[in-house]
Amino acid sequence: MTETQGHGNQEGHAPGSKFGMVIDLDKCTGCGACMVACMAENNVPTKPDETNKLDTITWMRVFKLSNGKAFPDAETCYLPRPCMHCGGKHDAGHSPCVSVCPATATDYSYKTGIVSQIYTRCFGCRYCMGACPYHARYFNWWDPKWPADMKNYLSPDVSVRMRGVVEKCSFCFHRYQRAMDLAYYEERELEENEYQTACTQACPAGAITFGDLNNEDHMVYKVTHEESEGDEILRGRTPFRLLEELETNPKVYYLSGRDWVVKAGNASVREEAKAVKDTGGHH
Amino acid sequence: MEAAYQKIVRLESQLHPLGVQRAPLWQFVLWMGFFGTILLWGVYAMFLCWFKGLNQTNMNDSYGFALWIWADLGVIAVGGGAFFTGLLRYVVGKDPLKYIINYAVLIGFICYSSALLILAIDIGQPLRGWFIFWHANVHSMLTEVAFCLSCYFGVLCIEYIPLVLENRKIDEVPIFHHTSHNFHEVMAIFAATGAFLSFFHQGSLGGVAGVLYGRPFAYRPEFFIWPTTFFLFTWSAAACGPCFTILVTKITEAITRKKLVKDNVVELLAKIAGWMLLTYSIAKIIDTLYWAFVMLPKHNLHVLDFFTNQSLIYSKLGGVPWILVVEILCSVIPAVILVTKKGRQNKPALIVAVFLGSMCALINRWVMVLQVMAVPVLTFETFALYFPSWQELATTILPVAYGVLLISLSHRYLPVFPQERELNPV
Amino acid sequence: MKLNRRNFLLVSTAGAAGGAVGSMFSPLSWKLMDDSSVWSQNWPWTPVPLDGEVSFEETTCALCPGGCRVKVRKVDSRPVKLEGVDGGPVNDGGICILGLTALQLVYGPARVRTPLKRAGKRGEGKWVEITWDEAISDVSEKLAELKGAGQSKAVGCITNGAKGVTSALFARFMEAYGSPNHYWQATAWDSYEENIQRTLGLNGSAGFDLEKADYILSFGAGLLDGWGSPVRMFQAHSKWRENHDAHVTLVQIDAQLSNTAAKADKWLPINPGTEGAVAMAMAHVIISKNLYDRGYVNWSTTGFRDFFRTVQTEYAPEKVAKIACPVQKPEYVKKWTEELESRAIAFAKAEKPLALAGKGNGDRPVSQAELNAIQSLNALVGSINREEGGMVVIPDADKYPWPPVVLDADAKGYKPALVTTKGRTKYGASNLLSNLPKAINAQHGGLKALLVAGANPLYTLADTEETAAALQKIEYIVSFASQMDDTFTYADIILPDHIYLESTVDVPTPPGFAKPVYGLAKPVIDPVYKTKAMGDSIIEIAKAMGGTIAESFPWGGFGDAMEQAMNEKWNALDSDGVYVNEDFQPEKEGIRFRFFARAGMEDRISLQGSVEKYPLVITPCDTIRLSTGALADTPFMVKTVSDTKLKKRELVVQVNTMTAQQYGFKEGSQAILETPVAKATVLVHCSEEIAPGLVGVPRGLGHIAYDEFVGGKGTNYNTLISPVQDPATGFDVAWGIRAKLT
Amino acid sequence: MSGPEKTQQNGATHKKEDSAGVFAMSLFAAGIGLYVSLFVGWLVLPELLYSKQHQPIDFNHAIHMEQVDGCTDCHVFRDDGTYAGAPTLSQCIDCHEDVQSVEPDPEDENYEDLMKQYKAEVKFVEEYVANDKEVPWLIYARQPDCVFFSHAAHLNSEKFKVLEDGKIGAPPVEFEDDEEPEDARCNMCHMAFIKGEAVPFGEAESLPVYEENRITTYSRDIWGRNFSGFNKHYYDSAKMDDCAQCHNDQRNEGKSKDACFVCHK
Repeated sequence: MTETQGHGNQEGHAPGSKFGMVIDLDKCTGCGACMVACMAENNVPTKPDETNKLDTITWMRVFKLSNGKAFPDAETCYLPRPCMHCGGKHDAGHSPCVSVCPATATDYSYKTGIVSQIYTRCFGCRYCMGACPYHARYFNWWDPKWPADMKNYLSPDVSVRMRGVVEKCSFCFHRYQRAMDLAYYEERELEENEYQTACTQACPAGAITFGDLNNEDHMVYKVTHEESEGDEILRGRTPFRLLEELETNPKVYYLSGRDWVVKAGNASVREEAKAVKDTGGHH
Repeated sequence: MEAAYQKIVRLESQLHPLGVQRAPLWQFVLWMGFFGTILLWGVYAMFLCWFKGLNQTNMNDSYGFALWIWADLGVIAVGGGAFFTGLLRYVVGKDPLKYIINYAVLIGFICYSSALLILAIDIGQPLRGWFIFWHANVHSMLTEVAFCLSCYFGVLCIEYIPLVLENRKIDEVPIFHHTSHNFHEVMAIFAATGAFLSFFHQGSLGGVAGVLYGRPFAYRPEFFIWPTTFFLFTWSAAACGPCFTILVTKITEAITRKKLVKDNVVELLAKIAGWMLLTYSIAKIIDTLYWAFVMLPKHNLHVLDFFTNQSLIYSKLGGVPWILVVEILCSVIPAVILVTKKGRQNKPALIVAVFLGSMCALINRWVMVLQVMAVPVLTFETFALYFPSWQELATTILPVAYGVLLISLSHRYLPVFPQERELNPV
Repeated sequence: MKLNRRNFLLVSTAGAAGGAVGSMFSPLSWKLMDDSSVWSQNWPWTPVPLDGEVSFEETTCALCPGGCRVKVRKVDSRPVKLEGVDGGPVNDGGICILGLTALQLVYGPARVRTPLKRAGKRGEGKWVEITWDEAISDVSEKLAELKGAGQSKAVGCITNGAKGVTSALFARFMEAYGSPNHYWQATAWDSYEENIQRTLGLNGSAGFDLEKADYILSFGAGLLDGWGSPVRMFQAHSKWRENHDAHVTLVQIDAQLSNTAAKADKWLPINPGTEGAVAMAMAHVIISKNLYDRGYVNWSTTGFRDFFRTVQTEYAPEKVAKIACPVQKPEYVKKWTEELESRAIAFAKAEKPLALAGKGNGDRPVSQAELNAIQSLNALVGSINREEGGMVVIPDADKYPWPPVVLDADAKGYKPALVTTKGRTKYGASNLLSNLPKAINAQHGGLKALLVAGANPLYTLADTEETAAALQKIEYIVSFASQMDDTFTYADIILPDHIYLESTVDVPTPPGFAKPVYGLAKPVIDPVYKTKAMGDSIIEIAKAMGGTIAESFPWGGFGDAMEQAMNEKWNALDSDGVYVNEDFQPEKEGIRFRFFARAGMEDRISLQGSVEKYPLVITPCDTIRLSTGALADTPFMVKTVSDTKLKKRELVVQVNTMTAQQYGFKEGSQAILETPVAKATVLVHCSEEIAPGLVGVPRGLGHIAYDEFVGGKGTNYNTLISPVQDPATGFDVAWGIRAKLT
Repeated sequence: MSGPEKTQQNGATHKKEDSAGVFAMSLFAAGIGLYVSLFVGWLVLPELLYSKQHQPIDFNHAIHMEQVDGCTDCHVFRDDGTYAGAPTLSQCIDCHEDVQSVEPDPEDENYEDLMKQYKAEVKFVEEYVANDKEVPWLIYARQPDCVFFSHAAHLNSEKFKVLEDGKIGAPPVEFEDDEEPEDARCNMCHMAFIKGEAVPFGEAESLPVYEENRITTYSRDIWGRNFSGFNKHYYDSAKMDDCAQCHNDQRNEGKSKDACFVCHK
């Protein structure tokens, strides 16, 4: 048993699911469909100027990594970054952000492993943003606006965030709610793959695989557990997570056949201290 | 006109404490008007932030805590003089400090009320600010801060009210007279409570940064259940707060051109502050070394990783992380000055020492807020840069103006300095 | 007790204190505190989306020629999101960044909501709303007036390509009306059509069996930057990555580390414009090493001997390296040449090799010389019309079985088209839109009226100034735009089109797809505004004009014309929305590939500007996040554009760090980018992803119209360059322009 | 006006009796202040805070319940498991394409009630059916946008237990042969408050007045009718705390709260 399998067996909690993601960076082409699918799915607003990437809301953000070498030896790689839904040390639900929120506006679900964010509870202290090393959390600096008739395409499944609160990727939790609604209605259990995130569904490269990391039959389990047969996807590659060394225990795994990409994921294994600094900010 | 003015002057002088000299009314009005204008500017910026939202600031998603939180932590740190002087006076029994305790309380009151005001502007949804109490998450350091801060502010009010009631006119009302008298009787209890509360909220403010285990720059090992920054913050507030109290006292003396507190009182406080600073600097150096040479290497990080990049303030100067050096020097130098009798009796040296001592806390809070935010953690991100907007600057200057106003009013109408009459016979 | 001031103060204080205590025990303070926080949770200005019944309706995305099957998620009648349809023949569940955001085109501020007529001066942006009846009669009267005055050839029409029923209706209208001036802008796919005619003697378009190929040489084709049907390309790329039994190799020959180059197994950097020469050098290697497919070359080609001789004498890799290798350091040139050779050998030895061209996302034509060279590689390895993993020719569809056009005497008379060129093309002058502005400005007759249907020439044509001057000369411009696009600003009357979700649109075989596929978009939502499908508009205009023109349009509406046009495919399209010819076999019998000896270097398209005055070369950067065609980005797409391409309202250009240093620029420096035709203020991004001496300019920015989300951001690449004609076809094949940065 | 010195002199002579008077006056004033603020808080505020609105049609649930089989006959679930809420016009038209009831005879026993029903139906047919216009019902149980509520989960979950009289903390009702009527589940949360009495909606002959909080726009049924915020029954209010309480009591058997994302979206 690996460490992560202890998840969901917390005292007083029934064993649950642990939803996670495997992103194949060798397949990702940086096309941005995941970012936009996420915005369309989750009622994310747009401002007239979104070029300051430090105040633009992109729950799913695609970073461009560079190997830091000069032309023509330069290499680049795209890295989509949703919320990592960290389980914290020993996967006990002590996520960096959840534990610091003073008003319990974000919590960790032991039934799904998902880190929530309740916009109406949040009062905008932004402590969670400081706590998150992945910058996965975004603040609504402005009132959200949908000029012309654009508010007509808003989805009722996700509540619109008011100014002054923090938001982030929810692993499209509303899709789980909808799937569960149907499962309850039909008086049956939820089936694997009935619940998928919008980015997983949209990714034209099929680079994202989403599922229950506790379900031994699911590909994400196989990929993330060495003893299982995840070979088909792995092809000799070892899954890695971002900043694993900090013991945040993220639920998003990455695959890459390129050594420098793997090393860019964690400072502790990087080659040279500054070799992999992004050359140009947001991509 | 002239007659009416004279009448107002006469009436106004009835409110002054007995037997002291106060500046002419017109001077006082001008002074108040000047700072009042600054205050209004800040209030205007404050309302902009409330009605238009935090887009009025230059904060961003990588820089959620910025100037305000630094100001917040800063004023709370230097306001620590109140609880520590109270502790010394009422609990430890350092009697001479009763001649400066009023002023220490007043400065503390200003600092803490400013801190609460800044927090009310800083949060994105001020109308829901009370959720921090109602839906409290006991694991959060900020919750601890909020509870202790509010309670301690209550204590400061209780400590400040008797002083207000001592105003000549108010004191004439028997009920107020008795109230203030009785308050004085039980002040030791409040001082003890205040010290206890302060220990926690100063500490939890340190904890705010120290528990961020996703951010190696801020994260510190746990000591009992608290990160080391918890203790360092409390210790530095206790050390630097009195320095600030002395500094403000000296500034007040300079402006009023009067001696207000006797030297022996100041020296006693300075001596204690000096020893506190000395012990603090030793603890801080040990903590820094442990962080740099034990904690960071675990993540293959180097101290200098955090003091590089485009940001001018942090750029390497010959490979020296100078802000860290300055921070440590600001505790060591004043400590050395203040623990020596010669040092603290030399007036310029004393001023330098209490100034550096105050800066020690401010720089420490700056580093533990702004640099924590600026430093990237993902290897492919860069330092986040930020420069405050005028709205942020105005609302940060607002408490200073407010402090000046409240000190001016208190000094003019309340017997803040018990030794004033003796030192400045009319 | 005396009621003096002090006592009064005391008593009122006591009263207030009592009130304060009371308020603690009454719900007043608590309830109001709670309610005010609840109010902040439900601010009336924060929208609340309406709930309702969710349904999904499938259609075919018609925003690009990609032909993806998509479904729209609706809440009651309100569309809320688009998703890909699993099992779609082109996209199998995938969807691209543009397709995802179609609803912003429907509801966005740039949408034209009703027919409009210009009120102020051109470009002033003043419009009056008119009814559809007024709009149709305004246009038909104006056109009738011109025809009556014998000016029928002075009416022009610009459509978005030759394919599809809507374009065919406009072409038909022009024919019946009697004007030869119907144009569209050629793309790389038009170049391929021309090349197929020249090298294979066939009328058809290029299809590439990329899913099955195992060694792909891409000569600048941005396979993952919007080339072909983008979603299909992403999926093909993923299949290559999954295929670990027989690893598929992608070699990207490109002037910059584009996304495609970054994902390729090998990026071979070259100087832009030398693709043809590099292909010839590879041919040299293949022939020298005797690695070519003798069977195919001997039996299915002509002209090999001449080709052989030219290649052997003039295209030795060492020789080509002199012009093509981007870094002229001896050790690197050696390494580069070896790399070229080894890749050519691997290509020839592979089981299913395939070479392709495309200039970024493929919406810019490729010179015939370059294509000849690249197609020669395919011929050498026998991948033309190969069973699997090769290039196939998708034959042109039959003409729509519509009744013949009725022509009056005027329409029957011969009139030369306004555009003339030395080159010749399959479609005559029609796909030479790039030459139209010059022709109009050349003062011989010009155009009096112009119909712009599904095109945005002011944005997409090189040399914006010239185009603008030409448009300014036209008295009457009719735009059928659904969005307030760049050309819209010059229009006199707008007959706004539906978005495909509101109408019936056919989507012919996507470019590069290896099988004939036909898609049909059907209305899945009711028209949101007072818009009309372009096809219906032109039919109504024709009917209003009466006479032979009306007779040429015998249908009740666009739907009827569509049904008749689709003929035997209609039933399948009507029920499934898509028709795939699974039995398709490319024509092989008697097809011979013709080698062109003069293929590469000699015909290298030279650029405008002198080296002395303009030491740098602008090369365009394509990314799928930026639409470069008639349709601009959507707000969400703009949001994803990197800050190394756009910063606030300024264009960011990519310059090699060394070049930047040479000219004294740092990251983020502001600079003036000057070319022989225009000047622009830009910001410099120091990059290692581009060769020294080049200035990478992102395409797809700098729209002058649209809304605050899309318009006024950066500079349009096309304003900076000017067209350069391919001597063979007359297409604009400029691959850049000389420039300087100051 | 007398100067401060003068007051002081007066104070010296009348100090004692005056201070008693002042004390009494102050006490009295404090009492008045206390009383006024309590009065305003408890009695005036509720009147000011809530707007009272009448439903467009005075729908009679009781009559309709005689015709149908349970709540979900009209308040239907969609095929995807979501709950459709108030019936739409198209559902109503199934029966009410024309006026169904006959105009009552003034001689009738309960003429006034019958007339009221008749008029309501005529209004419905004339104003809405004839114009193909949806009835803008005011939804008592409408939750804010941030809330996700699964009716399917509550109707089908075995963990959901119907408690005696819907009282918080009461024991679960034992149904014979586990034949638990679905209405019993509905009534756990949905009751009509008519003239201060909680009546199951299915038995209500008219619709309660809809009260909307002018500040929050919440229906009063959500925050609760009891102004002090104390509730005895699950149906008394439907705030987050109420949901959390029930989830704690029932779903998690008193062991834990649920994660936020169970009920939020």
